[in-house]
Amino acid sequence: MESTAKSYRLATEYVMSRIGVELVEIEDWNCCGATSAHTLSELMGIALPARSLATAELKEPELDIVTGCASCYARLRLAMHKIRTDKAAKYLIENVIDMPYEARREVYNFLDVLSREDVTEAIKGKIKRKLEGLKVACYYGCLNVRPALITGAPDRENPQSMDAIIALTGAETVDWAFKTECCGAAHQNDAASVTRDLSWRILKNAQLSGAEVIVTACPMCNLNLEMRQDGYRKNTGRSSIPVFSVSELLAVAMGASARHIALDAHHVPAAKALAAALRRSEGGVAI
Amino acid sequence: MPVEKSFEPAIVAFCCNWCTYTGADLAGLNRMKYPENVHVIRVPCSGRVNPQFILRAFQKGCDGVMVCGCHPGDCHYSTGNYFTRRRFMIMKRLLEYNGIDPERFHARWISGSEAAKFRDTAAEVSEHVKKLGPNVKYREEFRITESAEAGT
Amino acid sequence: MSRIGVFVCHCGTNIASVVDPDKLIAAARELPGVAYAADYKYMCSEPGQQMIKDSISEHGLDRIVIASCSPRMHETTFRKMLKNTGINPYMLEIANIREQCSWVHVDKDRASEKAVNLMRMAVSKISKNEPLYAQTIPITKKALVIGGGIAGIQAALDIADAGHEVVLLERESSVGGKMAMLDKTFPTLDCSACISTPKMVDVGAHPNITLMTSCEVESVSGYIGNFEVGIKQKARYVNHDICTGCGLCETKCPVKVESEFNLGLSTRPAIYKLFPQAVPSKPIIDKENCRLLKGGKCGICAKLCPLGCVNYEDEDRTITDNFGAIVIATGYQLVDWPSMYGEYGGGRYKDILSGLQFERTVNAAGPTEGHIVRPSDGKEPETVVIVKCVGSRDPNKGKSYCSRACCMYAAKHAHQILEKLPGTRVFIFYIDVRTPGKGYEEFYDQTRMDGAVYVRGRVSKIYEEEGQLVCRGEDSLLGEQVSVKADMVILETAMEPSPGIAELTSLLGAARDVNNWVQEAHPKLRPAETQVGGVFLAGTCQGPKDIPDTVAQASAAAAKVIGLLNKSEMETSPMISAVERDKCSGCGVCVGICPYKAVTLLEIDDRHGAKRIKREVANVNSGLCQGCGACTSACRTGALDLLGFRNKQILEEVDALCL
Amino acid sequence: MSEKQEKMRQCAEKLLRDGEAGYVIGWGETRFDDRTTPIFVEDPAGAGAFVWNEYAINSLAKYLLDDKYPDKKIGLFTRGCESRAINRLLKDNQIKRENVYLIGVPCDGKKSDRCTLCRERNPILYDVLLWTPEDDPPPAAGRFDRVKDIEAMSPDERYVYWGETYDSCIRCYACRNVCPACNCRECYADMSKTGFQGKQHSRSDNQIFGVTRAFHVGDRCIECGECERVCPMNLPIMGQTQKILKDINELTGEYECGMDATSENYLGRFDLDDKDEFM
Repeated sequence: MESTAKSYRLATEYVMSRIGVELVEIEDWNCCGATSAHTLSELMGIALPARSLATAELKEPELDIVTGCASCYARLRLAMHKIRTDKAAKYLIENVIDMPYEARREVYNFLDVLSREDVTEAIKGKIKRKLEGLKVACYYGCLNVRPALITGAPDRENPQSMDAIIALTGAETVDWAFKTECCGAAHQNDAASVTRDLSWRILKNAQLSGAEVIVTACPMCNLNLEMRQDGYRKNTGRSSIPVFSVSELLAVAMGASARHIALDAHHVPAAKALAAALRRSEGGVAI
Repeated sequence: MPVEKSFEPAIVAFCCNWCTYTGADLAGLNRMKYPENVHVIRVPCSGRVNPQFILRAFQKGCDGVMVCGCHPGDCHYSTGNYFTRRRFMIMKRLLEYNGIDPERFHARWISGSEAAKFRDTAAEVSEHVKKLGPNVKYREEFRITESAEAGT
Repeated sequence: MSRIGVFVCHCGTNIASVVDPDKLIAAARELPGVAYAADYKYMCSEPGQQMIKDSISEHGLDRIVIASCSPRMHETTFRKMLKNTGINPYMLEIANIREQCSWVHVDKDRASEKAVNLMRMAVSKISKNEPLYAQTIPITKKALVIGGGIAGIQAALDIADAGHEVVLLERESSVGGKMAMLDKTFPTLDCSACISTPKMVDVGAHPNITLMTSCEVESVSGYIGNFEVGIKQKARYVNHDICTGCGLCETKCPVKVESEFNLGLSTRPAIYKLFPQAVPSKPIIDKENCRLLKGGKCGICAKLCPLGCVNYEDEDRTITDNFGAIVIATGYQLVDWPSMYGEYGGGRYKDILSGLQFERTVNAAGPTEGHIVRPSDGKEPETVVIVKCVGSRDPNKGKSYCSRACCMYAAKHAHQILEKLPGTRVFIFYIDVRTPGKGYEEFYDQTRMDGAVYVRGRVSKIYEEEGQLVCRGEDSLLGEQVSVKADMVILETAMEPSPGIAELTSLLGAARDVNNWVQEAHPKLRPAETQVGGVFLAGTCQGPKDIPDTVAQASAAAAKVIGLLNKSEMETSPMISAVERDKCSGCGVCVGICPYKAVTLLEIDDRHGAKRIKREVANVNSGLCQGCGACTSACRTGALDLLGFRNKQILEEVDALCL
Repeated sequence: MSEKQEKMRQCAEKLLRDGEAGYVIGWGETRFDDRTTPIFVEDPAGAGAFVWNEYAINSLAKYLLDDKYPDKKIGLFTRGCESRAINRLLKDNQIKRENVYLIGVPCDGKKSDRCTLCRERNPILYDVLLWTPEDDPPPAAGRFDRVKDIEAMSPDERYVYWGETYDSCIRCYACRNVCPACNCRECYADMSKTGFQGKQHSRSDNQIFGVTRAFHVGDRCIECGECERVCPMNLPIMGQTQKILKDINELTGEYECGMDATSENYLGRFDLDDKDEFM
């Protein structure tokens, strides 16, 4: 969030401060192990996120936990679920992290928070300009919805929560088939071709379904979809497609300037698509 | 009261004809082994087991009592064992409240195919009851004297 | 004093090698009431039985204890044997010293000791036995068949041909069921309509069959031989007594709604026949969609009808009738795959058809007149993917069971596509190919020869791209991911019980299995009966099956019904609950506990001191009571007792063990 | 006090004079100042015998079973405890509602231990209410406090507790005779050949009686406390039926008997998802 997803962070902070939500960073948090740790050791894969959650429970016992990353969400949520349902696992984990953890508070992903009725209402009140006619493919990523037992997501194949949020900005969401397909995640490090194929497939279906831009809810997804576009263009002869985080679109609609949320930090030129949409709706307001 | 080392408890198991009795027969068919002290009384349904049978068994000198029937939902008579479940959830608590050791009375669901479960349950109950020694609670008095004598 | 005979069976060495028969005999002779004790190698054999019979007359025995194998094995054998002696068949107890003694114990002394205990328990119990006599109940010679699909049709025809009256009840406005929707039947490919419509016409015309369409079962009371069934005749709004089925009314109806029979692939008016060959061949009005019945202005059909059959005032009626036997033949429906398979688009893509929708498509009488075309654009497909086991064999998604008929109709669909559209590429994704049936494997082989490509693996995702359906999946034989761009996809979805089965079975008191299929009385030996006496099973209400199996089971159920109805009265088991009216205070706790509604409160005349009074007591219906005894344990006074398992008999067993 | 008493007498007199009731059951004076006795008044002129004071202790409802088939209605003064007993008898199909005329008399608590745990002073069921309902007092102790005390003991201690209790039992069956839930035509304990109940005066047979009685009435007990009041040996026997009630409360939630005449008894019905410990 500090480097490659800088614009995601800035935009999120912008949106949340506008609607009066205070985000508190968990003190001394650690990596959740993402998609790698649990393939090495199941216990490590749960203990890592459990440690961050236990710390949060200790320091901020009254606060729920929210994460903007699909992978973190899946791991944190699993740790919470495990602690609540498996006494033996709880005992083991508490021993490993050397901290008590009761999982009293919920773990949410960023979309859950944005979909809360009060939050949606607050956002509605802060929208200053519309991204009229911008065709958006909402990409949820696999781990924001899966596994269903852990996430409790109502629809794993065709979720709707982000579509509803994006609709607030005046943009038009397209019906497409790859909302929850895997982007390849950490395989970009060890098996780049796997990630490449997976990401390209997503980009292609979004474009064929009429999308002008893709919106994500995870820095990793964002990265994978964006970074592979040079090759994508050369290989498929298609044009590239800008990829935003959900916060960025909201921030822009709330009036944030490009500089405000570091829109220039994108690999694929991003500002242009938004500017076009803003022009359409407001007759030439610059971003 | 002194307890004989070789104390062999008397255990009675009320088994429904359609599930547990069949399961016990299957245990035989498969030549499974369990202690000799478990004696089955065949009843058509676990719902036929009147709680007063259990009291009588303890009074007459049984050291352990089992009531076994089909799993809930599998009753041959469709709903008999749902009543059994309620009845003995209450009865077991009442017996314990009156001082009967929890290990002396067991209710279990054992289906016609669960021969191994029948064997394991028989062995388990027998083992527990053996540890507890002869039952004196609720026993007719002259029988208490009798077994006390046998113990010395 | 009773004169008990004790007979110990060696069962070859099965018993005698562990349990010492001599010890049993010696112990038996010491027991009060035992007049004679003997052992033999095989008690159940002809000489063994003869030996018991001889001893009965020789020693004047009046009750018999046999220490042998499980009573579940030979109780009936020995009861039958006693029928021809002077002893009542219920003066018999069996000590199970094989399954529950010699086979499960090793230590010979202790096993023998236990065998003695078991024998003593049986001797004690039998001292309290009493002769029991079976009662007879009359039988109403009329059968009710619920469901007018091929199973119900077959069962009704068989019963009617045997000379008994049958009421065939169907929820829809026509009989025919799912078979009427099919195009051709595997493996012979004869046309489904050609073989089923004559049968439909037969049931419509049979003098012994009363056809009741647009009807549902509303209430059931009574018991085997004597059911009273309340049937709801839903309002048809067309007088079928005078309607000739000319069809004029259908032509001008302004309403167009999705046709149920064509599974949404075409439309129908609000006054309609289910399909052209419907039996009875007369229309009904669909009140949900009729403009006039919904409160609007119309009435065109009434004006058109030359005979004045249309009656918008028609109402639901309840008809009550009595039956001796009931056959459940309510069939199946296909699972609602869109709600289960989001990865297949969840119903968003028009060109994904269910197997049954494809049947309608390929059927010459269907919405496309048999042309295989895509619903989206009416074009013939060049590539078709068939996916099997959709909703079946998939406990995570749908049902864990195999839906049985899909392998064959998938092959049939492939064959039909290749036949009608030569050159089409057909891919069939499968888990296994199961073809257990006459000519089935050969048919599957032929389909592959025709050019269908079988890919072993599940389809993980179907999505639309550039006007085609991309089917992604695994070819588990290659170990690779594959992706097929198809123009049409056919999902061979699982069968599940038709809606309303839960309500119907609970009215009838019949059980259902974990998947909601109606439970047969025994999976192998009584496949066409339910546990409820007089209620039988036919076809797919019991589990997925194909047409030959359905018809076979229907005839089996019919044979059972005929067997029952051929008797003028029947014997019931005498081991049922009995009420001692003197003790009964009429509290009624037993009434709610009986699962068969066999116990009711009955008002009787009695005296209270010098006063003549009426008071209520429990009353057991011997036709309904199945002898579970649940009522007896709830009865505080012990006014209810179970014959054959009386309180005192069971307590004798308990006492004997503790002696 | 006397005003209420007067109302009762007037009501009874009118009922009898109008022929509405054949007789009225209430409380009457005895030779002792601190006792009343149930009386049955047929003559309108005798209605002056009814009293209402702090010694009107006996619950009257069970007397209805002595005259189950009356020619005329039976008038009955009905407080909370009587009305719950009547619901019990109605549910158990022992009396007919049209055979009784219930004169509702809200109770102010009487001088009896059984009234200290009372939670229903006002009649739930009546044909006429003679005066305004009383406030229910805060219970003196928790409903199941004493059951909890016994549960806290070890099995052996519990056996000794009940064993010693039943050692004192003289098997007079007064508890049964007064209990509205004990309404069998013939009690199992009076039968000689059932094998369910030994006749010896031994700890074993006494305890079997105690447990069996508890099980027979446990899910129907209205907690009126009459069984303990009439026990000549002062045995705490309602602790048995209350144990069952406590368990039912814990297994399926709020459960109280005699609050209406239609609810099915706990052991006379079931839920598919009842708690199950017998897996």
